[in-house]
Amino acid sequence: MQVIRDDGSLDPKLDPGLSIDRVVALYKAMVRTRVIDDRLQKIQRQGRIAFHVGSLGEEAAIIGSAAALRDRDWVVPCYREVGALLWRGYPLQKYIDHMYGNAGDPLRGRQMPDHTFSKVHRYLSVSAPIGTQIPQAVGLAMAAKKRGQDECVGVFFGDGATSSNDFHAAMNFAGVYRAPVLFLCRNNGYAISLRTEDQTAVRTLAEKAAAYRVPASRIDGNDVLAVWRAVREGVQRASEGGGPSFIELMTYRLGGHSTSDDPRIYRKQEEVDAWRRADPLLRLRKHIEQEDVWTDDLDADWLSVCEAEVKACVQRAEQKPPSELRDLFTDVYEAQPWHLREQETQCLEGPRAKDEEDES
Amino acid sequence: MQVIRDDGSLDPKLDPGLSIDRVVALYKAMVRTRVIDDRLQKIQRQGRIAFHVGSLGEEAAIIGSAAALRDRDWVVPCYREVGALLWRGYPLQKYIDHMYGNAGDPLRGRQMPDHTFSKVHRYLSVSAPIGTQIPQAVGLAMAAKKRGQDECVGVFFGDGATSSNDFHAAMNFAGVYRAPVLFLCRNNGYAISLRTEDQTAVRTLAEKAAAYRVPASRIDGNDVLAVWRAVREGVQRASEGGGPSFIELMTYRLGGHSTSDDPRIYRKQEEVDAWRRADPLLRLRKHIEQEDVWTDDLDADWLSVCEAEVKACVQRAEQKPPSELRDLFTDVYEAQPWHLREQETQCLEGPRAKDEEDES
Amino acid sequence: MTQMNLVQAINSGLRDAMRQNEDVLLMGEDIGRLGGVFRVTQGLQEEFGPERVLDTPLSETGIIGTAIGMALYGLRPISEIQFADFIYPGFDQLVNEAAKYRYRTAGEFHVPMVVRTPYGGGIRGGQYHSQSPESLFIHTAGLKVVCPSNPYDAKGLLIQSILDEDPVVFFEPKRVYRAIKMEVPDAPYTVPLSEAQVVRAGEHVTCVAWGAMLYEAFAAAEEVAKQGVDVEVIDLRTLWPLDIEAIVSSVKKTGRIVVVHEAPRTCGFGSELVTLVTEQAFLHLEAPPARVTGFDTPFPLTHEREYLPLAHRIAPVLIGTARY
Amino acid sequence: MTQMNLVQAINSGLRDAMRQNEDVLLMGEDIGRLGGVFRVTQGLQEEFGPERVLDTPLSETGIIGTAIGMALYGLRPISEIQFADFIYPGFDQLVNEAAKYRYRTAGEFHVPMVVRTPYGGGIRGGQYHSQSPESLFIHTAGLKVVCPSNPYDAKGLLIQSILDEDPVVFFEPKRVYRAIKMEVPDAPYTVPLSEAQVVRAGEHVTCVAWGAMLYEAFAAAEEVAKQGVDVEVIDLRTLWPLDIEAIVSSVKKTGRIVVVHEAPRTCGFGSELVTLVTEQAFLHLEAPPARVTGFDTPFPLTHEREYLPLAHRIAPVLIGTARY
Ligand SMILES: Cc1ncc(C[n+]2csc(CCOP(=O)(O)OP(=O)(O)O)c2C)c(N)n1
Ligand SMILES: Cc1ncc(C[n+]2csc(CCOP(=O)(O)OP(=O)(O)O)c2C)c(N)n1
Ligand SMILES: [Mg+2]
Ligand SMILES: [Mg+2]
Repeated sequence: MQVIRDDGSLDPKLDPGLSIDRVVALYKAMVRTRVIDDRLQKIQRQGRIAFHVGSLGEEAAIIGSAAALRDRDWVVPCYREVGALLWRGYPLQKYIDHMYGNAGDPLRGRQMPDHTFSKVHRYLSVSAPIGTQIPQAVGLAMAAKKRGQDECVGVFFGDGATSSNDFHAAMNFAGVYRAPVLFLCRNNGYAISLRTEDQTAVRTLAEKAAAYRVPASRIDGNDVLAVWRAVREGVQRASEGGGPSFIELMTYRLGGHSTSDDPRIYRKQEEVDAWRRADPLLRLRKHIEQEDVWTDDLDADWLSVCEAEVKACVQRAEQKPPSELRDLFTDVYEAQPWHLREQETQCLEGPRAKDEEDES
Repeated sequence: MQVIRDDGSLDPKLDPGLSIDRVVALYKAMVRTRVIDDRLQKIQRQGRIAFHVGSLGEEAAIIGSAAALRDRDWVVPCYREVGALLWRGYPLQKYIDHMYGNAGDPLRGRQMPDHTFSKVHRYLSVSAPIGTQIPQAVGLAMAAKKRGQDECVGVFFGDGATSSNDFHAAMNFAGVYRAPVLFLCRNNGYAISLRTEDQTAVRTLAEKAAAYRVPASRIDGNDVLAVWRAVREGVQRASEGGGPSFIELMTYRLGGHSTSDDPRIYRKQEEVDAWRRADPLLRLRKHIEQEDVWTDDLDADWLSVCEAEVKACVQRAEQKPPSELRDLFTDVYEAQPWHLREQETQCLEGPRAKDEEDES
Repeated sequence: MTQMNLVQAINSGLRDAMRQNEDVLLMGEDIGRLGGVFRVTQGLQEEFGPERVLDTPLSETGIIGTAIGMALYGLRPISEIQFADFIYPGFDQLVNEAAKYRYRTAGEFHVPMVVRTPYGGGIRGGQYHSQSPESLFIHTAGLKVVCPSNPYDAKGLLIQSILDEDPVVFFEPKRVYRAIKMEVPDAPYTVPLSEAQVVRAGEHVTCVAWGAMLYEAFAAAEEVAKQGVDVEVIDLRTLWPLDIEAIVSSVKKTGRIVVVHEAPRTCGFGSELVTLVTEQAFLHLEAPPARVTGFDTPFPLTHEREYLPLAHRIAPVLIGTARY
Repeated sequence: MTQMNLVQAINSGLRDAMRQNEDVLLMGEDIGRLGGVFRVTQGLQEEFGPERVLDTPLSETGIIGTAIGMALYGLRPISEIQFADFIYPGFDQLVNEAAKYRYRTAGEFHVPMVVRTPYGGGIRGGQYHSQSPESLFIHTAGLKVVCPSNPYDAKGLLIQSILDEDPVVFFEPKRVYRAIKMEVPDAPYTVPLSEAQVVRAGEHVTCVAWGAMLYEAFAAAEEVAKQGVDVEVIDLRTLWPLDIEAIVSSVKKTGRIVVVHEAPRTCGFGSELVTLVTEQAFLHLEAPPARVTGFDTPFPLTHEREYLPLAHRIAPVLIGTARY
């Protein structure tokens, strides 16, 4: 399914009818996500943060989905979806503080960068083990249904995650209990180095949904309006009691798997170049330019607004002290038991480690 | 798919062309399995063995599959398939000794009854955790393929097992590596108390195979010739390099899940009665009677042969001493490490437990 | 008050919790129409309907994974794993997710759920219907581990576990399910977590046990009393976080400790208990701390009564430790 | 002989084993075209082809479950789990199946396989790229658990593990992967399992460690030597089955023991080691055995160098134990 045609016009039969302001807002969010990504990648290269996992090339799949979900719906992320969280209004400073694990980090330096969450934004926690969020999302949806709330859950995961235990359990439970959940499968062509065609013998991931009687669609994930339309349809179905939907968002990971990865080892530059031409930002920009609501000047302005914003956040983040040492010992349980109290005292009153440079 | 028609004749278009001797041999094996089952159930009720899990009503699915596999093919059982092992010539005495956990038990009293295996019969070990045998079977098939052997693997599991992690992993690996494996899914309507229609939202389990690009068929599992035909087709496909097949064998568990179960709690007698009329033994008997190779007298004779055989085995089993205490401490590793040597000595030289009747 | 066995007491605890709080729901294999393979949930689907007593597909990943989602939403799910031996397909969700959710979100989210599961030997269940994997969960920071030995505690600890804001693995000694009866209040009540109970006061040796082995420790204590050895028997009730006070103060009195558990010896909870006592009461120890445990083999069938640390194996160790 | 780091030594061991035996094959995520996320398998798919170096789908259940089938057939599969933190989806296959197959078939079948996995902290990996779950596998009868600390041992232990007829979980200290280099023979050789090594002889305290923490124990020993405390440092190399002799005889000499490990303290392998020593050398103990370990929290990020039992935390405990 494609809504934005190559010439930038919309297919009138498929146009979901978003106001042009809304479409521009989508574009701006996508650009902002990319600017943040670029910046984080750079500061990681400089050794200022430990790690970053980005969404280069997958912005339409992520922002389009986030926009099509309603405020009361839940987002359950994989790890590339910080764009969705920012779309929901999460403060950028908080995210950047988290990337530094500093005193402003809502995780208190307890997880690697890019492991965000926010209860007020109805956005569960990023977790590294692949697939684990998928049954959790189904449980969340079952809970909303039990409480009689008209809320649904959009859960993101990659092509690789379809091989996980959790995917299988989650899809089956969703089918059996008709949970109001949208399975948002970002098929970005790779699970680290493994191509989707080696991940499974089946030709499209959407076919997997039939094994659980979950209705499925497969759409151009670089076409933000196609994404919006498919996700909104899923929301509607769920909201009307029609249960789960599976949406395969065909996209491409333009960058490395993460800052730790070197994709040149396992894929050809030509392949990447071909996908660069299908960049979702270019696609959408063509459309809004054609609609006369966007210009080169506006674009340059917006870029510098975003860049300035990130830069300021980074500056502030770098001035904050690291998260506190005693944060190591809280939140294991609701109340701190004796053994953690003991360990906390030992640690706080004990000597401090030498600096890392003395090492490896 | 049905080969044996209701009137006992064969559908000429589907008749796999087995010699009538072979067909009679199938019937005799099915009867023998049932006689053994009946007997074990009785002696379990009398408290002489701890437990039994039978195949009442599923004999055609099991024996038909076993017969269609070639000698060099492997059988990977779930736990109801001892009929397949006996079909391969496993000594009945050994099986009955195992049921008693006595000194003749090849498992040395280490597992519950009905946990059989036999390397010479190319029959892996029964294991209680549901689904674990399925990826093992795929690995076995991958290994045979790697060695360039024309061997394939038939792996049994139930409808319930299709929800397991292991099923998902196994099907996916089989699809990706085109392993010569046959997934023999005994859909007997229940996973203990859960009906297949509550196990998954999909209408037929065969549909699940498409999610992995594994060719599937769904056949009448109470029609031994239909089973034979489908399984042999799968063997052929695997043997010719065509990879895995999934075969849904539609049958019904006429008895309880095991001797620990009381199925009256969760299903109606009428349902059971209806399936009794579809008993695979009756079906096949009608056919061989019609072919004039079987009579009431022959049937009665065979029954008493089987009964006498089981009875003799049971008698011998009950005379054997229990497995030896020091068997507790061997086979944990190839060689016994110090800590097990120590524990063995402690145990053997220590006091013995009181008899169970002093307890609970 | 009604005479109840362990099954009835747990059933009563579940029923009370479900009556008190709409958010409590049960999920597991065969727990609804069948009422559970041990009948622990009998009658609950009739009373609360299939929306609150879910007969799930055969997937421990699903049973635990979806329960986490429900708990995150604000419900109070109770998952049943049919046998502790079958908890491993759900292990990742339990140890990597439920256990760590509060920590990794700095308390913004948490997972108030209970995973109930029958554990242990003594019912002729062999390798896969007898395991006692408690130490795996005790090793996992973020989980609480509870194991009642009697009907009264079972109901009270269960209700308290359901009220608790952290994930609790609740081990039920299946060997005790129908073995003993006692007076249990019909109304809801709680027994606090992390409080051990001295079930027999004694001067010479401290013997720590839980679940089904409590009875064996007790029987052994009575037996060796005839020989003049006076054993203090402690029922842990909650395994983790531990009531360290109860143990250390007892050992300071007796100078000796014997720990009993069904799980294999190596890296079982016994080793932690021995180590804690050694660390915290070293100068009080008058004999080496001892363990009476399952052997380091898979759980057997025929000889399970020799494998288990029953009274006949405990008694000599109590005497040996007392007379060291 | 070539100067190799740990990654190169393991790579060399895999290569040698594969050259020697057609039946040896590797499977895991990203191990082929990419050569592994740590490059441990670099060049192996080129040399041995995709039939012997399998880039698998993302399923630890599949990676371990199919490997068991291959081992049952007679092959020698080596599974890589990308990080030990991700072993749990394959946990059931490992602890309920691989570990028990020999026992439950009375030796008729067995499972000669190796599961390689990088473990431990120190690379800024946070909760899910830093775990040390060894005690879970030590608790599981039927598994062997190996953990080399240096390139020479790594290659020799790996080749020995591949030759071993039992399932081996082979933990690789990822913090050491590229941190040190040493002379390693290019030709295949073995280092026997279950033999610990005294890496520093000493009279006052025995310090037991393995993997990455060995270096910390050693550094702490050198440090406290300046204060007159003479530490005997033992590198376990194989965690289970344990070289009990080496430890007990050292403790009989020193009368004191300190165990160091990265895993959380409670029910970590340290508690087993302390308990074994207490049981077997009680009368020789002149100080309470001590543990220096990770804390009982999920593995953190920012403060991982305070969480880990690095030299700064070990040294005071060595002194305290020596001067007790
Ligand atoms: C259970 C588990 N196994 C392995 C890993 C290591 N790993 C991290 S990301 C990844 C690939 C995920 O691919 P995909 O699901 O397609 O998501 P993408 O990164 O492409 O968005 C792997 C193997 C993991 N995190 N969890
Ligand atoms: C992992 C796991 N979970 C639960 C069980 C308990 N259990 C034993 S058999 C069974 C039902 C299996 O049903 P199915 O796969 O349909 O096989 P059938 O018994 O009908 O042949 C269950 C839930 C188990 N053995 N393993
Ligand atoms: Mg991907
Ligand atoms: Mg079934």
